[in-house]
Parts: sequence; structure tokens; C-alpha cells
Amino acid sequence: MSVLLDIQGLSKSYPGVKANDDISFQIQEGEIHALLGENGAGKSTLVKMIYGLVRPDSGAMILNGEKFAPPKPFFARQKGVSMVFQHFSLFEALTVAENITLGMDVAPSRKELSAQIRKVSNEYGLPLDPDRLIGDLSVGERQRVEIIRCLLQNPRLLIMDEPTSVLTPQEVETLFGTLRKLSANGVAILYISHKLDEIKALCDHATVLRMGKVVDTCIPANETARSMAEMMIGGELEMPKPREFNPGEAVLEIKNLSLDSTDPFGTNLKNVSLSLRKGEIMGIGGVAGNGQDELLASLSGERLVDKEMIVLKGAAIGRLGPNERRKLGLLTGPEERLGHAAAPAMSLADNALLTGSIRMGLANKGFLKHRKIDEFAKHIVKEFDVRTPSIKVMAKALSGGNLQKFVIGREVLQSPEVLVVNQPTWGVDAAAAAAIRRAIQELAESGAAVLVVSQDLDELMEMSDTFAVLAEGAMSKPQIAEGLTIDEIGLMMGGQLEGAQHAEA
Amino acid sequence: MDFSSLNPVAMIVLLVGAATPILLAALGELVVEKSGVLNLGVEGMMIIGAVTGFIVATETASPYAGMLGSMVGGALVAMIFGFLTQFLRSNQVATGLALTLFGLGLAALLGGDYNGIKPPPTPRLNIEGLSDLPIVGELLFSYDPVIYFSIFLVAAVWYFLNRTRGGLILRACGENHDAAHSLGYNVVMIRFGAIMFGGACAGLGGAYVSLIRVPQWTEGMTAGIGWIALAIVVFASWKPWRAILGAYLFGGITILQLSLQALGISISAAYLSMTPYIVTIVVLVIMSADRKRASLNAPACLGRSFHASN
Amino acid sequence: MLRLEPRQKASNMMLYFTPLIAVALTMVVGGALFAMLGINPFDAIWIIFFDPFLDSFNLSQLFIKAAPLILIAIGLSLGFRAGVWNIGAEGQFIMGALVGGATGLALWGMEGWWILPFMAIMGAVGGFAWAMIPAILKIRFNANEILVSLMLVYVAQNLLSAMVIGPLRDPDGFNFPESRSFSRNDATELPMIFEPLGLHVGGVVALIALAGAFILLQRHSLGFNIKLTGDSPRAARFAGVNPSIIIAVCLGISGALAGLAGLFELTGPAGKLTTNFPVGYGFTAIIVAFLGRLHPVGILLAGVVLAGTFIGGENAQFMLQLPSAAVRVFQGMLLFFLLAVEILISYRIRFSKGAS
Amino acid sequence: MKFTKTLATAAAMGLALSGAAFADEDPIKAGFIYVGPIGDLGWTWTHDQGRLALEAEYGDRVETSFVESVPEGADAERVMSQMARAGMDIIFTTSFGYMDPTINVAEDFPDVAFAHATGFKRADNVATYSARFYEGRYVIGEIAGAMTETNKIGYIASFPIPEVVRGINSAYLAAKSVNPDVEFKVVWVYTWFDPGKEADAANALIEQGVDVIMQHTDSPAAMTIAEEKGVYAFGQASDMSAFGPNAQLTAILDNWAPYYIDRVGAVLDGTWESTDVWDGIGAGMVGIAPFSDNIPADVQARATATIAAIASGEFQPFTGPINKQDGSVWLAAGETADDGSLAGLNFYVEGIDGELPQ
Repeated sequence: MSVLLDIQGLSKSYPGVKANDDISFQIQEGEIHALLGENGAGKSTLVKMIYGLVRPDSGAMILNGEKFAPPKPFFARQKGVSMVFQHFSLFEALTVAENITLGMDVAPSRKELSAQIRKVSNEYGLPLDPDRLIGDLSVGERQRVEIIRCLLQNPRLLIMDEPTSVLTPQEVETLFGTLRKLSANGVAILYISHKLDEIKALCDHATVLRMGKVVDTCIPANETARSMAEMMIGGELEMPKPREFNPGEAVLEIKNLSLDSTDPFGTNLKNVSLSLRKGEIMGIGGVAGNGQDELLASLSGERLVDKEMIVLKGAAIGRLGPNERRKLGLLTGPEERLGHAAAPAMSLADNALLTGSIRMGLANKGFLKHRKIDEFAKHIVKEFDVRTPSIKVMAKALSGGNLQKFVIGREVLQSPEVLVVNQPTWGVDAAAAAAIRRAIQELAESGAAVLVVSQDLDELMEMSDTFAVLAEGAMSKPQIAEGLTIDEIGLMMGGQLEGAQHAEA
Repeated sequence: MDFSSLNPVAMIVLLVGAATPILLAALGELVVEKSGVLNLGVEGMMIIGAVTGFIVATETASPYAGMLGSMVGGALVAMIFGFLTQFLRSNQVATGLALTLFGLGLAALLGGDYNGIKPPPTPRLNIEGLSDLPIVGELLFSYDPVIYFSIFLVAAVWYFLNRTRGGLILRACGENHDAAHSLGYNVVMIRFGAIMFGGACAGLGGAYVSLIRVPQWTEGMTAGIGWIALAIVVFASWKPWRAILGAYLFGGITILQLSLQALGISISAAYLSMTPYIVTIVVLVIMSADRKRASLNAPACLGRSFHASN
Repeated sequence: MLRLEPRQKASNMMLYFTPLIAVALTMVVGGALFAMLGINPFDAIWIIFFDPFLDSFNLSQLFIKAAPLILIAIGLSLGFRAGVWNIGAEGQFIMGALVGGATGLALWGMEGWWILPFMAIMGAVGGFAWAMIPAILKIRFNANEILVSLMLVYVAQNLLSAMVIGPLRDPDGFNFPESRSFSRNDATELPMIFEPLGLHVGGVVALIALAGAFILLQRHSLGFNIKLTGDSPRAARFAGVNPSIIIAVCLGISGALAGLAGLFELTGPAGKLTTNFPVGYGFTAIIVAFLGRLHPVGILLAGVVLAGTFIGGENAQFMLQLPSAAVRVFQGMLLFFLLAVEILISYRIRFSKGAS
Repeated sequence: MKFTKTLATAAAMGLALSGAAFADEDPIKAGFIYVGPIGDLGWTWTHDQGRLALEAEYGDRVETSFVESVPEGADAERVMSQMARAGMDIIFTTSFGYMDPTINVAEDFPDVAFAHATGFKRADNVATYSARFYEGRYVIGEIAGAMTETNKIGYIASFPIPEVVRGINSAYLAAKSVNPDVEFKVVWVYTWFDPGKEADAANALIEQGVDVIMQHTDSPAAMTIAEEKGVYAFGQASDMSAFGPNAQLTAILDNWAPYYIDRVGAVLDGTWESTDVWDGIGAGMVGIAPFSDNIPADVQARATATIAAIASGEFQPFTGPINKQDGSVWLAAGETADDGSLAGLNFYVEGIDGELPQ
């Protein structure tokens, strides 16, 4: 085996942050190389430099013995470097074939391309219909489109950024099969993840990043998940303490909730039912796009449903709007921080008012109490350790983690009786994620009922008392989370909702 | 009243003439909007095209040079819009309105010395044998070259958008500019190009008014048809062949209401003059009412300004 | 290479400074244009920009011109902040005058202090109702309000023609297509409040609307919801804001204010309904709203400045034989420059080598 | 009205005093306020031609200036006041819609002479002037009636105001007098000036079988279309033969120069007073362009005779018997219409199809 890519002392700074600091390592031909690190460790910046999206401030790369400094992705692809992004670069209103053409620098004719797509996708066990619209595909299928797009260009190095975060366990297995096949064909894979079990199962080598620097390298097979985690965070890993689960009476009941999506590519909710009790944290797993947004919208009051479909403390609230629900104690935290949970160009104080108006008494007959609004915003900033120069800063100026702490804090500090959150720690650094999880757990301990919707199964397993899965708009029966195996969850996520028989909650 | 005196063939010939400037401008705007940009300055670009086309045509004594000039003129003022919205990220709605205002003023200024001049005539198609055929000859082989060009342009725009890689890339920018950027496409330059194309089309549409339809130069002579072109794009659900339908429908109503008056119909002319606008509103409502379909056809990033995040 | 770097916080300094930069740039480029036309640029700019504010007669005309612009722009600014694009204020202006004027004509010959206020209310109702057409079509059928409100301008103009030729024609007017003169009739004449500045009742109402908008935007949750909807419609929905209500409120207020402006124009400066009654206040007000950066105080200043350039532009025409088109180009330029320098508020310009 | 009064009056008094002191040395200043752009080739253009003729006539003794595209209403009032303040001795306000503003401003500037075109309100310092275009329309109506082969004459009309209705009636009576089968097709475009719409209207009329087009709108668009489609048309306000060398039969010419020269002359020698001038062919305010060769000699001869008869006052186009459209009697045999009833004319004469918009 010979060295495919030699990275020599790459550095990149952004105003106020040194994203990459003198990074050096090598990738061999045909190896699966893990790039390991927490959110914010500098993984994304590094791969963007390799792919030509960002230019390094200093340092060099040698690809196959030649100097490699792609000014644009086009040049990287020319040299055989392809990338599958965590957030897909796909166009919902275009077909699979069109999407693939867009990612190729030299595209064959439509007919030929369709044939190639069918051939390559079947060869690697990722069947795809070239004529379908992306919007109609599941997330797993969309990822296949990204991968096939790369494979059609015969890459030497394939970069994969957190590829499994959106897949069901079964889909992950399929993907790994594909990657191993590729590796056997001599394609090197740079695999970015913070999921240690996967890396242990898949990767030949691992480079560990922390705070923009290479801090360690290892052979994952020789390590434990715990030892790698400690390399990542640079300290002892604190295991979460199991919580006691003594649910009280039911506060939120969802009965046969059905809702048509407004998004042409959305998923309709079909007969979702559940009952949430005081002190309970219920985790709802499932791959994105299976009705999570619709469920959140129907609970927040952004979409109205039949009156009896949602019952809060005995009151049918299906037709009440967001603020009336807030008044009754049902608060929600949507997935999208900027542009949904918070208004990007408005100040933190304004964003505190955004949902806090009713329960915190921030307005009197419609007239705003600016002093109280500022106090509430400052309270959130202080309690949730939001790093910001002032509460007059625009929401979009905050980092993802800080803003997420702010929006979760905003709901938690309003002492909800029921809190519904979607992807509470998505794209948030480990410290912030831990703080958010802790706050949610404390809230439950104080007697509130919490519904956590997430695609991160680890997170759900860590936090939840009970667990259910949304698949294609339908929900499995909630079950006691403790003791559920990954296979059982996988079956549930694959849509076989009644397939796994486990202690019902 | 005697409706039999309405000659359908002649009416079609007339409506095609009335519709062509709208069609040209609408096709340009369609491409602009497909790339994700909303340019409300169509009226301003049309009037600039009308005046620059007129000036070049009279100075060179060639209507075709004038048409080229109108496209350059339209594209140049579109560049102002492109520069402001794409590089300085100004609000597209406000900038488009400013473009209309500016265009109307600038055109009047440029055209000051060209009032009352007759431009060189644009010959109509005259194919021995074909153009003289009864009905068919008049319906199909008797127009000026720009009308054939406009129909060719419908096909060309359709082909470009649906059958070429360039068109695919342009649509991709309109659907999801972030994804297009991360695939390495230069969203800003692609949109800038589309805006220039839109300006050239609107300019030619304007020149059609000043060189063929009227033909003379007078201030404000485009008289609001740029706005109609914008409505036609929505009406067409961003599909070129439907734009031709919409433009001809509007042209048809315009001609029909005048013909009805000439027939001596007793509805007050002021009310008849409203009909093209009311029909446009009604059609707009029908086309927009199905939200899911409307949102499927509309470019997802329409009117949103793009800023590369890294 | 120039590079734009986002600021953490909108620059307050730039917020106030950019309009001045825009005005200065317009003077420079506009001056060059005037020089090209063979007109002394210093004289022209003096007459257009300064003279209107220094001469007592010009001052006495200032608010007559500025009041309708301000009143309409205030309404429009609320919608523009919420992303509701009412481009058809001209139509609402006409309908306000038409409905209010028809009311006045129906009550012709009656005396009483209440007649003018009643006409004003009906004028507001007329503009409101006209604006409700795009509002309802938008809410119910998702029809683009820019295009609908604009098409309705043409409809309103034709309706005005039909009315002054038909039912509203002055019976003593030799069949000319004009209504009776409202400004030459005690019961319907708009009172002048402060002559040195040309401030009539409509101007006072504009100032009140200005104050109202200021309070609404700074102090009231409705104003907050409007701003929120403009910044992020989805976040607004999440905050419990009903987008239909925002659309209806924004179009309704702007329509009512445009209607009021139309009625005041009718009973004051214009005097009577004619086919030439609409002179473009509804469109110019869009510029005023943006020039004032959608802020009440900004709109006051922008309205006054733009009114000044109109007055100054006319003066420059007969004093320097400056073509009227040049004045319009000048105004268009002002708006372009303002939009161009706006970026300095939320971005700073950095010089750097290479692209990033 | 109070919108410009007090301050303007004060200013005017100051000006009047200084004006009196230097009256003999300064050139006479004449201001013109136009409703359209001077490049419209129609109404405003003819007035501006008159202004230029005025300059040519008096040279250094007169100074003229103008403001174009002034909206009727408050803006017009302001522009007039500004002009009066700038020391104008006489101001010509050239649109009907300037009537009230002219009266208002004139009250504030008693020493400035005003002349308002086409209106009916006068004051000590406000004169009115207008042209009897219907005389010209009678002449071209006669030609049209003789020239049409389809017996259908198209008429592109702007607004249904007395001025336009007079023209239609006059032209119809003339056409009918030479061709009893003639039929008028009137299209109202509701604009004085919209080339696109005028062109469309001309096309629509031609499609209805019209072979002679008359217009009472300002742009030469219809003439261009007529040339293209091979039908006849008449120039409006000015000679439009450049746009229709074959199509133009003749044109009605607005000629304001004699009036302007006469009135400014009156200011120069101090004899100006408020007058009401409504002149026609006789005084040269309305002219007829040279006839096209396409008009047969006998038709030309008859038209020339009609012109002479009208000019001499021997013949008035509205001479009875004339019935209204509804069949009721308007003018008994031999009766001629008086200026008052002409000024407010709001009905079609018998024989014209279609309804006059009311």
C-alpha cells in the first residue's frame, strides 16, 4: 500500500477562531481512515480544504506524489477526490439523474447516465431509480444519490461526513458493506464521525482532532469506545447516571393524530397516539423526514388538528394556537434554530420575547415591557451559559451551540408542564449538548413531561424513560427504553412497528 | 351587434403582435426567476430597450442593429440590478422597483432628441407562394422576424432549461443555492448571467414596441406591459410554453376589447379597458390556489439573496 | 480583493450615516450628469436639494407635497417590514378619493363640521377595501400580492375615468369629465393648519400616523409580530403569529392610509376628481418608504427630502431648462445608491488577498 | 384657495413694485406650462412650436421658459406660482385641467397676465383661448366621407368630453353630407397619449373594415399603422406625413403662434387685457395641411371651398337641421349652434352608432 494523500501542516483561521492548526497525517490507498473529533474540533474545515471549498492559510497537501492545492471542488474532483456531505447538496425538485449530473464535471448523455446509475447502484447494493424526484426519496435513499454521484466519477479518495447520522441501523449495515467493497477496490475513504462503535467496526486507522489540532492517532480495532472517546474530549469520560423512573399521571395525550403535510415532499401523519406522563421523558426516534416536523407542528400549534386529537390535562387543545397552548403549559422547541426557533436578524432580547411573552408576562395589553424582556433574556443567558457579548446581539451572530442553549433555555425557564423538543443537540458541541441534556432531565425530575424527538439514538437511549419510533408518519407503541437492543430499534425504524415485542410502556 | 364581422384570422394576427413584447419580456424574466432571482424592474428594462433600440436603429438605419442595441441596453441596466442584488445583496423587490423608476427617467432623457422620427421599417416575412396562401399564409407566414424569433425563443428557453446542462445548473441555483454552491457552482455569477439575459429579452421586447408595433419613440410608451410580463411568469408556472399561452391570452383580451368597441358594444369603454387586468388577476388566483402545486413549480429560492457561508 | 464580512450587530453609526453617503454620492454622480447635459451642476444641485428648504414659498409648499408621500409610506413600511409587498398604493389612493369624494357629493349642499371627517372615514374605507382584495386573494388563494395590487391600480384608474365621465361628473361643469370642486366648498374644504410649511390637516394626520407607527413598532406586540414575520415567517408562526392576520393588517393599514391620503389630496391640493387626479404619489411613496429605511423618523425625513427634490426639480426646469426626465433619473439614482450602501450596515468591507 | 395664498401674495407685491420700476429695460418674460412632454408630437409639441415662434418673432425682447409634464392640480398651481414669483409677465397654461389652478394663482398675482387654454373661467388677469378644431374636423370629415370605399370610418377618441364629441359630430355631419351611407366606428382609448393603445385601436378598427381613420389622440401611432395597412388617415395637431407618406390625406394643424405673438405683443405695448379667444380656420389658429395627391381633384376642390366658406364665416359646421342621436331636434333648419351649447356638447348627432360613454 502506498500513500495516497499526505497532509502537511494545514492551518486555517477564521476571525476569532483557529479552526485548523498545523494538521498533518497521511491516508493510504484503499484504507478507511477515520477522522475523529467532537463538534467544533475542526473536522469540517479540514475536509473542506481537501475538497477545495476552503483554501488553507498555510501548509500543503501531496496527492499521489503531486502537489495538491485545489482552488475549487472541480479541481479536487478532477484529481479523484469526492465528498459526500452531511447536509446533502441535493435539489428536491430535480430527479435523481439530474442531481447526479450536477455533481459530475463531465456528464454523459441522459440515457447513458441512467444506465450507469442503475449499473453502479446495483453493483454496490444501493439500488436507485434515476427518474424519481429527490423530494420523493427517503433520507437513506438521498444519501445513496450522493454516494452514487461520487462513485460515477471513479474517485481515488471518498470523503464521507457523518454519513450514518441519518440512517437506520439496517441502512448503516448496507452502507458499510458498500464502503468495504470500495476499499477492496482500492478507493480510500476518509470517514468522519463521532460514533465510536461505527469507527471501531469499519475503520483501519483513525486520526483524532481536538480544538483544531491533531492530538492522537490510533488503530480503532485496538481501542475501546471509551478510550477513543477520551482521546476526543481529552479527559475522563463521565458516564451518565441512570435515572429513576416514577411516572405520574398522564398530562399529554395524543389520540389518532393524522395530519397532511403542507410540504409537497413531506410525510403525512397517520393515526399517531401516545400518552405522556408527569416526570416522563419519552424519546421518539426515527430517520428525518418520517413525520417529525409534522408532529412538532401539530403539537406546537403551528398546524391545527381536530380538537380531540391532542388533550392536555384533560382539555382538548387540537384547535388552539401556539400561544394558547403555551398558556396551558405546553412548550415546544423546533429543530431548526435559525429561522424557526429564533428569528435570525433579531436580537436575543427580541427572541426571548418570541415565545416568552405569555408565560413570562412580557406584555400588557399588547404593550411590551422592555425592562422585563431584557431581564428574561439576561436570565436565559446566565442560567444556560450562553456566550454572547450582550442580549442586543442578533441571533444569527451566535454559534450553533450557544443559540441552541438559548432557545432550549428559553423554553425550560418558562417552567413548562409539557416540553416537546426536536433534535435538541443537533450540530452542537459536546459540552453544550451535555448541558442541554442535563437541563431537560432536571426539568423532568421537577415533574414536567418531556417529549424528545431525535435522530441520535445514542442520545435517546441515554435520556429516555420510554421510547417510540416514527416511521413514514406512523408511530410505534412506546416501550420502556431500558434494555431495548439496537436490532429491535432497527426493526422499528424500518417500519416494522409491531415487529419488536418488548415491555410496553 | 354583428359578431360575424370579427375576423378571427385577423384578430389572431393582431393579438400575436400585441403579445410578442410581453412574451419576450416574460421569457427573460422566467429564466431570471428560475435562477432564483425576482427582478421587478422589467418595465424599466423594457423602456430602456425601447429607447436604445430606437436610437441605434435610426442612427444605423438598420432595425436589426437596433434590436441588438436594445438587447445590449436592456442587459446593461439589468447589470445595475444584478450588481446591487448579487454583489451588494440589496433587497430584490426594492431594487427592482428602483430599476423601473430609473429606467423610465433615463429612457426619457436618452430619447429626448428622437421624438417624432420614423425608424427604419422592419420588413415582414414574405415567402413567395406561402405568404400569399389564404388564411394559412396570413396566420403563419406573414409576421415580422421578431415574432418568429420569440417563438423560437420559447422553444430555445424550454430546451435550455430542460435539456441542457447549463439549464440544469441554472435551475439548481434557483432550487437550492446552498447546495449549488457546495457543488462548486458560482451561484452569484450564474444569477448575474440570468439577470443579463432577462434584461436583454426585456430590452428586445421594448424595441418591438418602439420599432415594430407602434413604431416610434415616445416617453413611457411601454405603458405597464412589463408588469403584465411579470404576471405572465406566475401564470405560466415558470413553464415557457405556458408563457406563450399567457401572453397570447392577454394580447387576445386587449385586442378583443378594442374590437368589441369598434363593433359598437354598449359596455362603457372604461370598464372594457379594465378587463385585461381583471382577467390577469383571476388567472393568477387560479394558478396560485393549489398551494402544493404552486410551491412545486416555483423556484424554491425565488427572491432570497445568497451569501456563501464560507 | 474586496471582501464582505458580516457584523455581529447592525452598525448604528452606519444606520444613520448611509443615507448621507447615498445623498452625497447622488449629488456627485447626478452633478456629473447635469454637467453632461450642459447645465451648471452646482446651480442645479442647489436648486434641487437646498433651495426648497431655504425659500419661504418653497417651504410653504413642502408639506403639501410631502404629506401624502409620508402618509402612504408609513402604511407601506409596515407591510414591507413584514414581507407583504403592497405595490398598489396608487390604486388605493384613487379609491380613497373616489369613495370619499362620492360620499361628499352625496352629501352635497349639507353643512356641518362632520362632513369632512365622515368623508375621510369613507376615504379610508375605500382604500382599505381596495387593499383587502389582494389581502384576501393572498390569504385564501396564495395569489402574489405584488401583482394583484398592481393590476388593481389600472382597474382603479379606469374606474375613476368611468366615474368622472359618468355619475360623479359636475352637473354644472359643461360636461367636462370632472367632479365638483371640493376645495371650493366650505363643508368639504381641507383646512390648512400651518401655512409657512404647507401643513394641512392631511399633514397633521400623517404626523399622527408617524407617531402611531413609531409606538406600534417599538412598543407593541403587533409591531413586534410584523417585524418578526418579515425576518422569519416560520419563527413568527411558531411564536403564534397568524400570517393571514399580518397580511390583512398590513395591507389594511396601508390601504386605509393611502385612501386617506387620496381623500386629503382631493379635498385640499387637487380640489376635484378628474382623470388626471392620480399623479403617482402611491408609487413615489414606495421610494420614500425605502429611503426612510422603513423607519417612521426616516420616512418623515425621506418624505420631506423627496418632496423637496420634486419642488426643486420643477424650479430647475424653468430656471435652468433641466429636462424633467433628468430629475427622475436623479431620484432613481438616489434610491440605487441608498440600496447599494445599505450593505455597510450589516457587513463591513475588508480588503484581502485572494478569494475565500 | 388657501394653499398658496398668503405668502405668494406678499411675494407678488414685492415683485410688482420692482417690476414697475424696471419695466422698460427688461425683456418680457413669458412662461409656458405644459401637461405633456414637449416631445409628444401632439398637443404639447404644438404649443412649444408656438413658443419657439414667439422667440423668433421678438428676439431679445422676449425671454421664454417652460415646465413640461406638470400634473394638473396642486403641482400646476405651485409651478405657476413659482413662475410668477420668478418675474414672468405672462404665463400660458396650456391644459384644460389647469383652469382652477390658473384662477387661484392669478388671484395672488394680479399684475401677472395669465392665459388659459381651452377653459371657460376668466378673471381680470386671466384670458382664455381655444381653437375651433371642429371646423378643421368638418373639412377632414368631408374628405373622409368621399375617400372611403367601405363606407366605414374609424375614429380613435380619447375622453368623452365636449371637445372630442364636437369633433366626432362635426366630422360625421361632414362625411354624411357627401356620402349618405357612411358609418362611424368610434373607439374610446381613455388616454390622450398611449402609442401602443392607439396602434392597437387603429388595428382593431381596420379589422372592422374601416379604410379611413381619424383620431383625437396625440401620437402618430395610428398614422403609422394606417401606412402599414394601406388605409388612409389624418394627421392630428401637426403634419404627420413623415409617419404616413401615403396614408396621410391631410392634417389638422394646431397653430398657436399667431395667438402667442399677438398676446405677447400686447404685453409689450401695454395693451393686454383679458379676452376670450376661440378662433378657428379664419384666424389661422386651425390650419389644414397640404392635400395628399391621393385625394381626387374634385374632392380637393370641394374641401378647398369648404375651408374658404368656414374661414369667411359663411358656413358653420353645426347648421340645422340636425337631430340628436335619439331623434329629438337639436337645431332647426338654418339654425346654427351657439358657443354655449357647443362648449357643453354631450350627445351624438343622429346617425352615429354606439353609445356615448356617460
